[in-house]
Amino acid sequence: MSELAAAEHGHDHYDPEANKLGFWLFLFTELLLFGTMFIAFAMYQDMYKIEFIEGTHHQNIILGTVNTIVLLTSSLTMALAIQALRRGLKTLSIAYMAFTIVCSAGFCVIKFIEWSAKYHKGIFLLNENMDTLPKGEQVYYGLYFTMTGFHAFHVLVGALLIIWVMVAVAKGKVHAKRLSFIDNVGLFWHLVDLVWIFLFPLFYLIR
Amino acid sequence: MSEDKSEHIMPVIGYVGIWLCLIFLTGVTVAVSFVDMQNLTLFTALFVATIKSTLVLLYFMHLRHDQPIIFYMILACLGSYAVFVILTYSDYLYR
Amino acid sequence: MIEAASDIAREVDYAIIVVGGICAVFFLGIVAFMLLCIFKFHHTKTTKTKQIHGNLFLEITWTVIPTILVFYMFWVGWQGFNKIRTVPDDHMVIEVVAQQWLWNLKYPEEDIQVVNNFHIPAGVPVKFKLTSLLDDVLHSFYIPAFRVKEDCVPGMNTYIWVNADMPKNGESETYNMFCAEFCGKDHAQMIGTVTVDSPAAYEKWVQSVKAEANKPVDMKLALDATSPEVQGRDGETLYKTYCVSCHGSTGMGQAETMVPNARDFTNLVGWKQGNKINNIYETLITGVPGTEMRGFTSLSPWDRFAVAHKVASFYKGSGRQKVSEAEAKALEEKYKLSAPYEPKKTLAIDQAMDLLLKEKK
Amino acid sequence: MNPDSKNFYEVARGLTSWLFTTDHKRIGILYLICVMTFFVIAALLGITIRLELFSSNSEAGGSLLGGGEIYNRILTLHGVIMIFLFIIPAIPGVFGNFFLPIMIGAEDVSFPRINLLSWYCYIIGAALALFAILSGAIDTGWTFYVPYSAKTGANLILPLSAAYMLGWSSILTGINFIVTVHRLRAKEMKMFRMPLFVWASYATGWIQVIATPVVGITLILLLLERFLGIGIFDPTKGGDPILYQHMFWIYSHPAVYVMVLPAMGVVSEIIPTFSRKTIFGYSFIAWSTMAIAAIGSLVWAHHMFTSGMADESRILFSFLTFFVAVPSAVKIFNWLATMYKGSIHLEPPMIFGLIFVLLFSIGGFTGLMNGTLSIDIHIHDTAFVVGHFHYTMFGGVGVMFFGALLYWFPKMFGRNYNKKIIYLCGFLFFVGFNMLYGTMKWLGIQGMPRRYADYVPEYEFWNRVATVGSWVMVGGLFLMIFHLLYSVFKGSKAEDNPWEGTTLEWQTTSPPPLVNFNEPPQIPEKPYDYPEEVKS
Repeated sequence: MSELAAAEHGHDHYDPEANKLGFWLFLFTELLLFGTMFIAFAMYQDMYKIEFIEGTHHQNIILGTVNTIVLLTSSLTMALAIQALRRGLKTLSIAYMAFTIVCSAGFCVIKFIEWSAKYHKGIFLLNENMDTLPKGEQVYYGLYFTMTGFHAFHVLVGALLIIWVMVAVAKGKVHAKRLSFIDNVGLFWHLVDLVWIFLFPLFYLIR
Repeated sequence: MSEDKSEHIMPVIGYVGIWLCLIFLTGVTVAVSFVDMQNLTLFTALFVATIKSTLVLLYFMHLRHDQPIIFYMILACLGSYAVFVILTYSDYLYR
Repeated sequence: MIEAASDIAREVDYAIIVVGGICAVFFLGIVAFMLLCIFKFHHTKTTKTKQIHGNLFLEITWTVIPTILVFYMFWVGWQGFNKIRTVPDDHMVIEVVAQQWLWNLKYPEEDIQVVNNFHIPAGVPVKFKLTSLLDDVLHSFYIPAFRVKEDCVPGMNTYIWVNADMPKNGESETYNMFCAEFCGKDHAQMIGTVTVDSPAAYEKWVQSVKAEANKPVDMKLALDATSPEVQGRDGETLYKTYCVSCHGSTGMGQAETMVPNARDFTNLVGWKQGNKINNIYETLITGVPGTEMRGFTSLSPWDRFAVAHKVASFYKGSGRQKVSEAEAKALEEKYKLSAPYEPKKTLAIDQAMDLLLKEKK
Repeated sequence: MNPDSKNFYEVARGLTSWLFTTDHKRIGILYLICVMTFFVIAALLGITIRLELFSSNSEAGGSLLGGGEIYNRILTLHGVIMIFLFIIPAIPGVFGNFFLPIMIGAEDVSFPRINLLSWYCYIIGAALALFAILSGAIDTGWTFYVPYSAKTGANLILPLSAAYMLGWSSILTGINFIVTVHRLRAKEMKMFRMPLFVWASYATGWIQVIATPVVGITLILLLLERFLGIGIFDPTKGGDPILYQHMFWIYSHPAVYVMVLPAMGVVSEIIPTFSRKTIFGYSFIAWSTMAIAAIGSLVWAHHMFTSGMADESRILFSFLTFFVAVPSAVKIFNWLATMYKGSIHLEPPMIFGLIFVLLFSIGGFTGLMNGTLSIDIHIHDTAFVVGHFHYTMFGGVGVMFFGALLYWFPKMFGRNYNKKIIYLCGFLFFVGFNMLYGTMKWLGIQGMPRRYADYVPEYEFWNRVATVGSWVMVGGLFLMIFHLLYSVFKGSKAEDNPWEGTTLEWQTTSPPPLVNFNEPPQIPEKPYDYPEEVKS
């Protein structure tokens, strides 16, 4: 303890449990961030039941379902990537992660298709056509674009993080004995999945 | 400080099984949404979503094999969130 | 304590005394005990200490006693609150629509509208239905003498009620009324007065407001700024109530008041809806769509002309065109200005709000 | 003491050694410099508000600032800076960072680099806030209520992003504290042997993590509302302004416990130390800390009793609100009982601790009046609430921030200050404080609304008293700040344990070495262990 020569980075030791705990606490903030928007959704759903159902009828349920499956699959491959690395299978792990990124790209593309379809129908933020809709529907679309937008943003950030981890694994900085980074990115990715599990039925299925 | 416990490694088949469950539940919830059930629609949709998220939490996010403290922390977090929802709703219910 | 002018006000004062009294007793106890410790156990007096780690009995006692007391306080507050929120059946209604920064008060039963300063009869429960203009901001209707307050929320209806005491002089008594929810620049000027009248005085007041508001308009006199009818209306004061917060006391608008896009009355260029007296008159009803300018529907026609002339007076040149015969006629017909008074059906408050908004659009 | 061991100031010098430090003590000092600066700025703004209110505008020359426009901006800045840049980060940022690891016998927090990041978030937030001041400031009040905040012409993006960044700073600090307490306690340091300040910081950490994101997203939604018109808070599109208030207060009410819990933690350190007596009811205080954190999250809508919320909901929230009073009362009784049969030393930190107990009790008691439904309908949104808020936040947290600074000053800087000057400052502060905020409560009962740039002439006399009080109070405070600043450089050298404290920070040198302890500290069985016969 009294070794002063060890400069300040000397404090920095690897503690996977602390890392996990800290990252979970961070995930709580993400949960509550989305949770707050869900509160807004729930209250307005209660106030404008009919308008919200009307809004749901304009959603493309097939694209929504496909997107759900894509995201669930990416979650699986991410979990498998971590499991592979834990067993020391570096190449397999990288391959799984590459597949995860492909899935996330697919998710974003489908999302883009959905949004642009709405855009062409004149349903978009700042579009004058929106003012002609009934009050509750305007709120529905406001929430739809905000919440799915936030979620898509998280997908993008998650994909970038996975790319980062891939590089770290390839360079050997993250390996079977030092898993915190990939573990935590995995947790983040599953959280993104978790949020979608609730977004999907609320925006597409309550008919 | 870094007591790296030999952690439980779930086999690949286990993960795939969970994934199949999730896909199946997605199918169920989509199918059910075409049935007109009035007030139950919201409830079933949320119920299925809760099961799905529990699966993700327990297996993909390893909660089942982690230290219990994380589990309790999540309970605390979700508990406070539930309270936020209920108390906010108390306003909208009576307004 | 300020004057309490209703039963509810006295009820609230009673609660303040009860809760405040309990708190004061506890606070004095805390101070006394603290002083006792400081003097008795000061280190110059004693170096012997007794290391007490706790005492379950004491802990439970001083958990349970405050719990019981706060329950009691809650109960006191709840009882008072129930009285504040339960309106007796035989009440009269006043509809309040707040906007930045004045109060429109509408008496549907009497069919009159006033701004900021209003009267209520003593001994009659009065329910105030509160809201703000749909595209306005939050305000809060607060009369300290009655100890009541409630926010005016755009798109929502809230209420309070009062049952005022008979004025001490048997005639009328005036109290302050404030906006208590922060609403912007002139929040502190959004104040008015409520005058509690004896029934006779109240009836007299209603009649005088009615007579004012429904005086038929002679277009010729109305369009002449120097006519005694226009001069007799205090255009200066009306301007201060309705216009000064955005357009300023010299009429310079944006240049003077920091309100973006507020019209400068001292030049004639760029008036969106025309700058003749009849145009100004109409703008005072409809507002200017897409801007902060609102219609002021509670102005009486004569007062509206007085305001229009006041606004016009800021331009000192001679470039303003006269209103033609035809235009005067059109205005007269559109708003039935010369028709004698007929009691009209009143609108429900939310309809009125929607109308106001539609007019703006 | 190891003679050749350097303290943490001496191991490295130069600006970069501070800006890129990961040492929790240095980060604490960085926070101290920042929060002090902003405290002075915001206090000056507060003085300006009081000057404007010195006389009613109906008199000639009555308006100093020329009306509501500028007044509202100054009022908002005073609130935003005091809340987001001073009170919230003050005690956790400075003393939590500096002493939490030392008190549990750790070398540092769990994530030193994230700790530094949290300071940078704070600095970015502060820079945005300063930039907002220069670009004209906003006039919405620190609560940013919609629809006004969605409509006002002022530039909202800067202050809102400032608040957002400061939220992140707060979250990161909270995460660090929780993980540090769970992972880095010294071996014998059981949870129920931790000093109460650590308990308070731990509970605070939880509120920061759970509640702060709520306001973060609320502010983002408000920005989206302004720039993209999403309609969530816009009544013309079907939005509900009251939902904003719910979302805002879900965070901002627990935030007052983020502020006040650490202050209570500091009092729980100071009172046993200066009574030379173990704390009375350790576990009750620890549990009441957690109870306040938990119950405090359930009571937010008592800020909305006149907002147009459902009546049933108001009753429910009033009921819940009263429960927060109980653990707070338990704490106060325990502190008083701790003084009983001790050997009391009225050193400056103890004086501030007692001022805290007095002012915070008044704040708490008037809080009960606010919580009582019928009374609140009358005094809501009046000067009474402003007075109440300042009694708890300033008389409570602000006082204890200075109390903590006086208590740990010798440890942090290795210097002493002149006690006589501090006694004088404490006296001026106490008198001025009550003149200022006590008067405000009286004005509120008389019905003077808050956030008024002007008032009807009836209220003039008491407003003048309040303004004079503000001069006395700020005079005392500024004198203290300048004296402490002077003492940092010129004070006499301090001992390692000037107050005969028993917690771990007093076992190390003043100031501590980089790794906090030169020899492994002795972990006591009980955190405040005093003998029955103490030195005079």
